[in-house]
Amino acid sequence: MPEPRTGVFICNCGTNIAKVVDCDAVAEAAAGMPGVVVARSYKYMCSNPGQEMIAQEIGDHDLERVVVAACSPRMHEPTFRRAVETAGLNPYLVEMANIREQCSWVHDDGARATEKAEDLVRAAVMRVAYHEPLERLSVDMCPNTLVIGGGIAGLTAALELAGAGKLVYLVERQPGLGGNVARVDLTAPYLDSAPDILTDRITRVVEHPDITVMTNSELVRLDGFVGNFTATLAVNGNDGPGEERRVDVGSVIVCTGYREFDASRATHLGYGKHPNVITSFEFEHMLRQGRIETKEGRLPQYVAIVHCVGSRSAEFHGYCSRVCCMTALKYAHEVKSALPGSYVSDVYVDMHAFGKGCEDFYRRSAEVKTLFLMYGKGEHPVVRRADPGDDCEMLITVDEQLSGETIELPADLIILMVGMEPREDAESVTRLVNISQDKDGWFIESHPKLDPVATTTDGVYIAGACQSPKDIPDSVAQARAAAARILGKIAKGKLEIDAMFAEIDQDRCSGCRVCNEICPYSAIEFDAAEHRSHVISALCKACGACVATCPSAAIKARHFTDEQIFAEIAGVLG
Amino acid sequence: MAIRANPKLIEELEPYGAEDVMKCYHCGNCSAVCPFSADPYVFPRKPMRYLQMGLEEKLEGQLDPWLCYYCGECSDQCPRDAEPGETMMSLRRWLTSRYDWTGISRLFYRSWRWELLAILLVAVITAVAFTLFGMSQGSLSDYDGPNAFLPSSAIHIFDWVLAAVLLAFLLSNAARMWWFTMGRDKDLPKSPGSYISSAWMLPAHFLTQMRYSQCEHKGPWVTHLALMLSYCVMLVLIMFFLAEMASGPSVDWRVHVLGYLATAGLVVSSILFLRNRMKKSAAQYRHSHESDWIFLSLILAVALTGILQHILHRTGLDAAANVTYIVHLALVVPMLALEVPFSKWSHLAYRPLAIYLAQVRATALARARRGDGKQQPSAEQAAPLRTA
Amino acid sequence: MATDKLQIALYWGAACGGCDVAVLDTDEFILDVAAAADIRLWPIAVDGKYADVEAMEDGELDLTIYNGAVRNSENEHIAKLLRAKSKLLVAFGSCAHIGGIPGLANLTSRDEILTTAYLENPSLERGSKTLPLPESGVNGSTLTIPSFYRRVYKLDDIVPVDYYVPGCPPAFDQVKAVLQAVVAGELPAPGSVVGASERALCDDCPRVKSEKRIKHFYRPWQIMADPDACLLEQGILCAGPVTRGGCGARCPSSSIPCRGCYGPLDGVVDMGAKLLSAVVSVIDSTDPEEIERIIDGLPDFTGFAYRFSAPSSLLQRSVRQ
Amino acid sequence: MTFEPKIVGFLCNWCSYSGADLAGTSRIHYAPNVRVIRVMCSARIDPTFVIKALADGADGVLVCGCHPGDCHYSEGNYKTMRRMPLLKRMLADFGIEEERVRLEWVSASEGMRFADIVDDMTERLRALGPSPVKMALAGDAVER
Repeated sequence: MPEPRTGVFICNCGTNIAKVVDCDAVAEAAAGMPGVVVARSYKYMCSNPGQEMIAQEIGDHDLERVVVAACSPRMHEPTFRRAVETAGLNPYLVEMANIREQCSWVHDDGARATEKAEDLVRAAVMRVAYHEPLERLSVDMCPNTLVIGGGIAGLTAALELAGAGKLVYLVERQPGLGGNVARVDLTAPYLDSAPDILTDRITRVVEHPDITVMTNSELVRLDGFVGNFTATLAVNGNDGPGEERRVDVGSVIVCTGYREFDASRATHLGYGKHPNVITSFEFEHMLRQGRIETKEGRLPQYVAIVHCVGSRSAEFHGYCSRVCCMTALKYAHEVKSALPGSYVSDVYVDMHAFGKGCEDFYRRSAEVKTLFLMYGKGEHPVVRRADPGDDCEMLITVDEQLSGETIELPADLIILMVGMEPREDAESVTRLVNISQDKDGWFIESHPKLDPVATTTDGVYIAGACQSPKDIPDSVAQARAAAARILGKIAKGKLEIDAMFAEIDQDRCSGCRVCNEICPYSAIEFDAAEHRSHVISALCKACGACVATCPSAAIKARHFTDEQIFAEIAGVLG
Repeated sequence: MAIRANPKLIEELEPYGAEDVMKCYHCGNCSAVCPFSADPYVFPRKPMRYLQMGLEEKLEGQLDPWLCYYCGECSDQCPRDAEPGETMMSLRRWLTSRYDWTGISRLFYRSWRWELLAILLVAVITAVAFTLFGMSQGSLSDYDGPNAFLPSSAIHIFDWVLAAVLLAFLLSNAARMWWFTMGRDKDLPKSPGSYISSAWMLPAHFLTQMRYSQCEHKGPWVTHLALMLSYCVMLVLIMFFLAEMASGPSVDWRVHVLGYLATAGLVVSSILFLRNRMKKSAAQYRHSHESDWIFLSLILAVALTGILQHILHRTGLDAAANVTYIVHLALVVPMLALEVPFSKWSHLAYRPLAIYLAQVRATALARARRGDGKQQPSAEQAAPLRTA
Repeated sequence: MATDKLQIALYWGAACGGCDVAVLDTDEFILDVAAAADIRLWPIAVDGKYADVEAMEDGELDLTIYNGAVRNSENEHIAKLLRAKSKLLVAFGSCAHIGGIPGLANLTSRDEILTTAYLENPSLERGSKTLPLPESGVNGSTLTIPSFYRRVYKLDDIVPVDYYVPGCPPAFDQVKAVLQAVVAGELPAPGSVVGASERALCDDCPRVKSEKRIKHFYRPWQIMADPDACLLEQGILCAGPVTRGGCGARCPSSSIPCRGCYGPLDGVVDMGAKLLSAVVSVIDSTDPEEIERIIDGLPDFTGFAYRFSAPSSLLQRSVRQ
Repeated sequence: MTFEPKIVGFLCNWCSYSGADLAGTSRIHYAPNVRVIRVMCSARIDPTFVIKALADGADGVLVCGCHPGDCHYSEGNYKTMRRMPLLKRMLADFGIEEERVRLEWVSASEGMRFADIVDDMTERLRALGPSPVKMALAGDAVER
């Protein structure tokens, strides 16, 4: 076993660690571990003096490896990597032992916590002995971008990128641009006209010299990796045979949007059975035609709006579709202003009015005397035809939560606020661009809070409702965020690729191809002539699945090698 | 069994003052802040919900509005300005019109013009009738004595007749109230015993308004009690000691000391209420229905004409006193004949009655729950009318 | 016995004799060996007694080719003896290298083996309760036989080994190569595996490999395998990917899946675990119940995965003793 | 003194390790018997690691990954899902009790779940006693 000169630094984290773990005892134990030449305990290792101490000790003791026993590496690993780097050590020659989140904060028995901390430090000491200095890779960044989807998010992203002078290819499956926003009349909560918002953008996109718009077209293949993708597009594929076109792009923004829930699945609501039960999009169409009427051409006296159709239910989708509440309130306003004598009721599970201006809008909707009825999450309103003597056409039975009564609500026109769901082709898109879907089918972002538009595939971004139900402002914000991320990378010109990736020892690969199917990112390429597999490092995400699978131990996970982990196992077990 | 919602009902309630109820989004702050809201009478939220949805029969059966004294805390706390206190007030107005089988109450509450017209009409008829009566048997210059223009013996008889008529109206309306809130509900057996054992509440709450005193601000209770007691004292004086009251010009201190106090109470409290309503000094005074103004103005006018008449008589200006008496009667009669059975004054009867019935009902409910074996009733349920 | 001829010994421990046959299978090459070397001990072919070996000086032998595992006290004694007398000790064949087929005994226990062999074997004389004992009294004297160990050891568990020649048995070319290297004095790095590839068997296997997705496992006799495609892809369990090449891929070329006799590659610490990982990672299912059903198609996977390597695995043996 | 089992935990960086960190930030206390080794994905957990831990003296091995369908690397945890059942069968053939190796899905938000799992496993291993593996291997060196 190699025994490089190692320094161990034990952080007290104020008293966060020291009040449970005897840090001095851990330092003492560490001093006796293989290769350790210095072991120190200090109040705050992440502080400037703490980091300087590490740098100082590296110089004083010619340290080749550093172990920091402190918080979770998910917290401060970058900090300590920078710290050792300033002292001239390769940043990958540091290893952390998590003695705070996974020791002092979760145990109260000081002796046993100290014993555990020693084990964790020993594991780190033994592991770091096998660390290798790693260098990050650098590749060129192609400044062109492929935008998939011509809805509000795609249009916005394209304009943003083209506005910075970059080439954009915009592909849209439909014959026209605009997406779902093109089907909407006014927008909530400020009642701006959706066509006004959209028309201007479409015109600018179509006329922009740096944007190539391809409608009736779709992506059929994406090869390469961040900064260096080749996209194969089927252009005008819907009209006849179509032609195949290849474009080089550095980044891809997926803005494929959503589709509305199929209301006929919620059978109790009678969509498709009662002609005057319509979906929100059908009502939008009615609004755009300028006349609210029943199928028989009469003006409705009672208009009922049923929220959460397909959303927030155990039966269909558990999530909230986010835009329907405000859209429903918008309908209340529009109905009340078009038909002042009418009665509007909103049947909802919960009123979600979280956006800017939305709570005011909700209040105003109550002020125009909209009747709000609440039903339970596990329940559903039932629509039936009214009896001959009734002054309405239909009746909705609701177990009303705020009164505890079962209510029959009269209705002449029922609008179903159909929720959003992932498009039927979402899964094929994920395969094409190598991103993932969550359990509901929405595309998964890199980090839900800190990296909301990137994905786990470098260079592929998501914006708009394909990521989760979203309103126009959020979609636009995401589109612009994705564009900004890309412009930042283009501005740098070169891309750094993390030093952590898998590599296949060509002298040991037998070409058995067991690993080929394992890689979720298709980062493993098989060279048929040489009968060898190799990893495209820019595509590799360093999950290590192939490493654990390779029967020849020919694949090495940089920074997570077998030797390193074996040493760690031996270390924790004393 | 599903109940049919009636989105139109709210339109019927609006003239009664329920203009803001649709703003309510049922946070429940109102019920939380109310010192009286407790199971099984959770208000104002629950009656507001019934009203929003237009559950007419449920609303008719509600005693809850009468358990509210409109201290205004709920309206102050409401985040939506849905005016729960005023909604309860409007429900009381609406319920009054529902209890009243003649439809007059509904007419008055929905149109102040009708109410005013009716008052004027009754006032004119009263004035004309009493003038003709006076001229037919007495002298305008005699206030009392054998030649009195309006002899107290005759007026006394008139008072008792009027009282009987009013009582008939009131009792029949109260019976309807009982039917809506108690009798109609066959599912809940009410024991005759609890009707008897709770009967003390009727006079007690009528005379002391002890629940009102448990509201956070005591001022309104004092003023209200003063007005009510003054009215009652004056009623007793007039019904039983009219002769002593009318005789003069000397002052009969045995009765007049009470008369002065009552008059002062009436004047001061009605002025205070009027001032508060004009200044909109608190939540409960922010929204004044026309019936409120009419009622308070009538009280004040009655008191003032009474005082004037009294002074004129004592100063020997009998003719002027008699004219004032006619005016006084022209105000008193509509006040009693119209306000007591058909408008605001009726709450004098309905509120204590509601408190009493609520107690009976709650006892029955507690017994029913106990009988179900589902849960042991808490002390609160056993005596569910919450006192703060 | 001063001579410039190579002094060599061949010995079998717990072995089937196949390795000795493999040496003999070198045909007339064995005559060249005989010409170039004095075979001092080779129980299967040449006369020679343990006492002769015990009489040798340490290091007198140039080379010992030891095949078979270490199963009993005799194996251990001779292994130690030959180690002392020999300059080079070669672990020859799977058994000496990694434990071999006898090593499969490590998945069971000594008691179970003795019970099966001496008490429950249907071919035993009815009522026989005879168990072999290290010492037994016969007619007043004491008869000793080697004691049967609790488990099987590979050779280097007992003595340091200089070279390993894998295979069950090693292929002819390997045998020849080893002997020639010794004769020529061209020795590889100590401790290395001689006469085998640095890559897995798949490198030699002529079958065409493509991406693997397995929905069902088959025993070789259950399907007509495509003669040109990778057996594993067809659901036939094959140890090829995890096994060192060098044998010429004789089994898969004959439509027999590799059984792993050449042992693991450098860097593989546990052959069975690696085979497991490789084989099930490519199962085409994400449903736990379906996965269980699919692996039900791998009866005695442990026996297959450690067919030759149980004593050299991380766990070495079953703990049921 | 009661026997305190030593558990080696292999946790994926994105879900389970974050979940264990969350148990820390939420100050959820659990048994100090687990020693966590971080890997980027549960798919990196070579069955060899589990066996190695047992051979090196662990009384139990806990393998945690993202819930099925939630893998940071799309489908890494499915590999783990496939490996563990056969590994368990294999360990059973070596006479190792089933409870010594456990596979659990722990998301980044399930700090409480992680703590519960560790406590439960510690409890079960305490009842089961020390792992026979290390003893067996040490015994072989002394007595053949």
